[in-house]
Amino acid sequence: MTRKASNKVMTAQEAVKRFVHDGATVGMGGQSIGRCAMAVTHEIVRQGIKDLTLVGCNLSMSMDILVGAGLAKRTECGTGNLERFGTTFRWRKAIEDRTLEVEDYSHLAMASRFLAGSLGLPFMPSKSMLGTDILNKQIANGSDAFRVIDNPWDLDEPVVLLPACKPDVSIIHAQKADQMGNIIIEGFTTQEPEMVKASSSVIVSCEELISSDEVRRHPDRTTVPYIFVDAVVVQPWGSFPTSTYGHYEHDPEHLRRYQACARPGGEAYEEYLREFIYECENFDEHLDRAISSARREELRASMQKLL
Amino acid sequence: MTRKASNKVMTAQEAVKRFVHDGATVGMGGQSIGRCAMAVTHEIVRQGIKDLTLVGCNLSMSMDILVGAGLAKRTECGTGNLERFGTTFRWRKAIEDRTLEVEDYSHLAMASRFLAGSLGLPFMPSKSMLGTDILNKQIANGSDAFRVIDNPWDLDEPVVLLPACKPDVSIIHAQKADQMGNIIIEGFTTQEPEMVKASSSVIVSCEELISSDEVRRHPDRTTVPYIFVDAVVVQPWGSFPTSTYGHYEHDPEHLRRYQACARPGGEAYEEYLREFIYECENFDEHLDRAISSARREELRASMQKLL
Amino acid sequence: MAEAYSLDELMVVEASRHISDWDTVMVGTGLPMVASLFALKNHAPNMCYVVETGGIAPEILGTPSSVTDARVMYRAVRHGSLLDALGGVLQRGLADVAFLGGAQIDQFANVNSTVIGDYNSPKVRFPGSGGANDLASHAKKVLIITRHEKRRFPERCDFITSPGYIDGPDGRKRAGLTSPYPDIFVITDLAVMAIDKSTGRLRVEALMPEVSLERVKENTGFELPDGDTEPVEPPTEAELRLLREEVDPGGEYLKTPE
Amino acid sequence: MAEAYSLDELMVVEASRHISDWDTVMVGTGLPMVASLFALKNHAPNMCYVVETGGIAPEILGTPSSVTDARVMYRAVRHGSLLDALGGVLQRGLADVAFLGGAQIDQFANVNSTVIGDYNSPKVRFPGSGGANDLASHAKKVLIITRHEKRRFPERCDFITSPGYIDGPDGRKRAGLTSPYPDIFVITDLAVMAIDKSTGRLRVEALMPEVSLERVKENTGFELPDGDTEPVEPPTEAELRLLREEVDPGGEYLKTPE
Repeated sequence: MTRKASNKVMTAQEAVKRFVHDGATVGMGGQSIGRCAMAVTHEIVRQGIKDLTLVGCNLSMSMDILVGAGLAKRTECGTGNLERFGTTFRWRKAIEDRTLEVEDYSHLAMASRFLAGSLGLPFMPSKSMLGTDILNKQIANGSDAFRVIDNPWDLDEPVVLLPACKPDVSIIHAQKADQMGNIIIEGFTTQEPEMVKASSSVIVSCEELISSDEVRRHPDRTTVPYIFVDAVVVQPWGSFPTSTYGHYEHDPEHLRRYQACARPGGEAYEEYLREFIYECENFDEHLDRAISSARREELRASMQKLL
Repeated sequence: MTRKASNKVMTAQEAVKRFVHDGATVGMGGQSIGRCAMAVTHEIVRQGIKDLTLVGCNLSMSMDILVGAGLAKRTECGTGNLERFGTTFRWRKAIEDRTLEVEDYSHLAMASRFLAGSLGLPFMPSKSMLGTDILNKQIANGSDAFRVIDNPWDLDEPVVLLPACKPDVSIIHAQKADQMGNIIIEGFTTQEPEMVKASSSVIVSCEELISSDEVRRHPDRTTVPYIFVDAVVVQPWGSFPTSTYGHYEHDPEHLRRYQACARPGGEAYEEYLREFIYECENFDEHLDRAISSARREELRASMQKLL
Repeated sequence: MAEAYSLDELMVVEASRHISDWDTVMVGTGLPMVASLFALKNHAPNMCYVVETGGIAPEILGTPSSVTDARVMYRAVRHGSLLDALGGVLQRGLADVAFLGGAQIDQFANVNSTVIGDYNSPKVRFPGSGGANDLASHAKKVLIITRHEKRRFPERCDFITSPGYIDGPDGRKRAGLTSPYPDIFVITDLAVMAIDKSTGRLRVEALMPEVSLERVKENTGFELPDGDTEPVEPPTEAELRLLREEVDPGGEYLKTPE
Repeated sequence: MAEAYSLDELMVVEASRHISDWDTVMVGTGLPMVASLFALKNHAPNMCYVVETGGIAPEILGTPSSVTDARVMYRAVRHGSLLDALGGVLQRGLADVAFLGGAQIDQFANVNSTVIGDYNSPKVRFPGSGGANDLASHAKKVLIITRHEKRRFPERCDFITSPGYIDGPDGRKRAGLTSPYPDIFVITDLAVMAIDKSTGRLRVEALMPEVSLERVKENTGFELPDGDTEPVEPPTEAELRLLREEVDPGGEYLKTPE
């Protein structure tokens, strides 16, 4: 489907209702403690959209929440963790309990799968994962996702083929977008350029809505043009408690608070979901509960010092 | 080989002497009447470096000169022409006379081959060229460059595999570079980002040398970082008579003058090479012969109106 | 009384009518550039014009002479690379329309832009595919614009550079093309031809004013079936003014009537 | 008299010594980030630090807590994507050194960061490869940094996430890896181990001050051959000051001695 130059600004509620469906494969933006699409994730949780397959390179807090809320049936990714803030505990528990299907890749392998999808190709070659159990044990398990062929130009050289990954919908948080859906990501871009272009639908939340005139004045700075984008959600602090480069740092306090609930799970975790997601009408209400304006100023000031 | 953060500024003469050798596969920057690496091309002609294989998507005036000067043995590309200014006549003649080997591709196919090279992959899949003589006649000719396999995930779907293209050296002209070799290309980028990254050596000429400090202030704007670049040649008007976006328009007068000599070939063409290349010590001398300062101002002003 | 116009002018106007507002259109160089620019300025202000050099949705200034011309990059929402445009938009399946030219077009709408004569000992060598093969391979609808001369319409192309229906109704499907049954229109200064999907062959759909089917047949090297045809609407005065004053003001591409 | 230092601190300093000035180094998260930052500030000012998130040659500010931290992007010459860094630099063959951590490391220097127990019914699930598999697969030299505990050094990893020499001297070559015979060093708080290319197995090359080969063997789950070892140079006062004041001023990664 071709996406048009129409006005795509809408609420997270409307965007999720229109573009995220039960059973969808969801491309997850951000990485670790940076630029995760938290606002859109919360809305998926509130709407209880289920049986999701979550895909990405490093899946982090947004993935852990969807798993913890019981909405994910499968992940395909390179890692689940928050680096210094620990692993993704609900994900780990679900794998150990065997209630979640997983397919493991290296980060480059997942990025390569998105690249194939973004170019309309059925698969992408890779030289990663050779000789390892990522390849061998998953093939032995009957996974259909890995083929090893001989390089036709050098029959002594094995090459891995990986099937394209084409999410039904991707959710990402960016610094800037215009109402048509042109996206500007600043700083690191993770796998998002390829993942977004490989997706059937794309929801972008942004810190700042800019004019299309401004986009057209600097076409070299557009990360993804509007023809790949379906919904623009204007949501400052939309990646909180993870950072948005140029805007605010990650919030160690809230990250630790989440981890303190996610690690034990059970009641503590239910309480977190209730207080910070289910009882909030929208993400602004979450922010009001989760972070004071003084603290917001600190995180903004702290980021400014790093630029 | 890994390229370092050393000072890489040198003359075209030195750059060509160090990085372009007889028999080399040369990646050609620019397209049609835009941003061809004319200064470096002239230097290759002056140094008489021969038996070159010229590769790119659209090969244009710079390729035609190397063919016309008898320095090319082969081209691998998608097109040879200057659009409204006609075809590449020396190239056409050499093919008709069967004095030049050619391998034909679509533009996407060549870009895909460079992509493979830039990612360290032995080949890249493609869905172009299926059912056509680009594929069938070249396979029938015994070309080793095309394989058609079944998509392992859908045995009814043929997929073309194309071998990586990894030039020995690429020559491109950019708007900006710093002395380390960080490159900023503005406007269209052709196949250059992938081609440059796939190359063993890279010579970039630029309109403007900027400070590395300026590069580090806007890391989102760098097209290719220094680890892919070997030589930086500071040469304003280095793509003349083709355009450099943001700086000057193409010069129809000189393009027509070249074409008027290239079309008949013979003495007229030899005279062009003598007057505009062999007798010039460097590209500045060529510019002095080929374009007045008044005319330069016009082409600059004309570009400014289009921004 | 309508102003006089040339068939070249009407060819461009008629070709532009095959572009709808909001279409994403991948545009080749030459006349396709002119006709697409006309569509953008005339009836398709929301079309997404995509240039193979990577520009997405530029607003375009009059008479670009190349796909690298700053005029086709004017106020784009993104500048990019060949790979972005031909891979990331076109091969990715996002082009509603692709618009190209060609030296030879055969009965299956295959296009030759490579060679006249044998590939291995050419009589005349042409520039080659460029992006044309990619455009014809991947778009949902393909427009081809060319002047109507018998030598341009042989039964079989000397060399198939860009696929039409290859050799029959399922030719593309068999070859493995991702877009197996696209609409294909060939717009000339005499007629509009379209692929009949039941045969995979071109037939005449519409005729330029005062042009007969007989005349089209005489100027075509392959057989054209009889059948109903429609007349092509002449251009309006406003269309002619737009074409002459904004799209090709220097007459670089199109001659006006003498 | 040199200042007191912890073996953790020396481990990081020693690891950094395996990075030379002008090296292009692909750096994972955690201790590799700290040791590479130390190298950059201490003896390798011209190294090209590459982060998997795409930053090329950043100048780096003290104690980043993640590869997405703005501190690892500070004054980079380019920001980019995972594909740029892991595909365009690493798989492309441009990384002189790759620097990673790991939960289990076996005698062939294979690394497990996926699972303890059976893959299909895990005892403990770890985060998974991330970029580690890519780093270990493609670099010319691989550095692994980890604390020396017996459970971290089993004979065979429960799961090979990132390839060392796999199962012997030609294991990587047989598997088809592009970098078939890299140097691999494992730097711990007790010793420096390196791959013996004739066996494809780790052996002890150097010992931390006051650590005996016996003690290393006791803390290693696989057999280590006897042989000559060198002592690891203690850190200088200037090195310790740099480490404590600029690289990890908050002591987020490293404990100083009590």
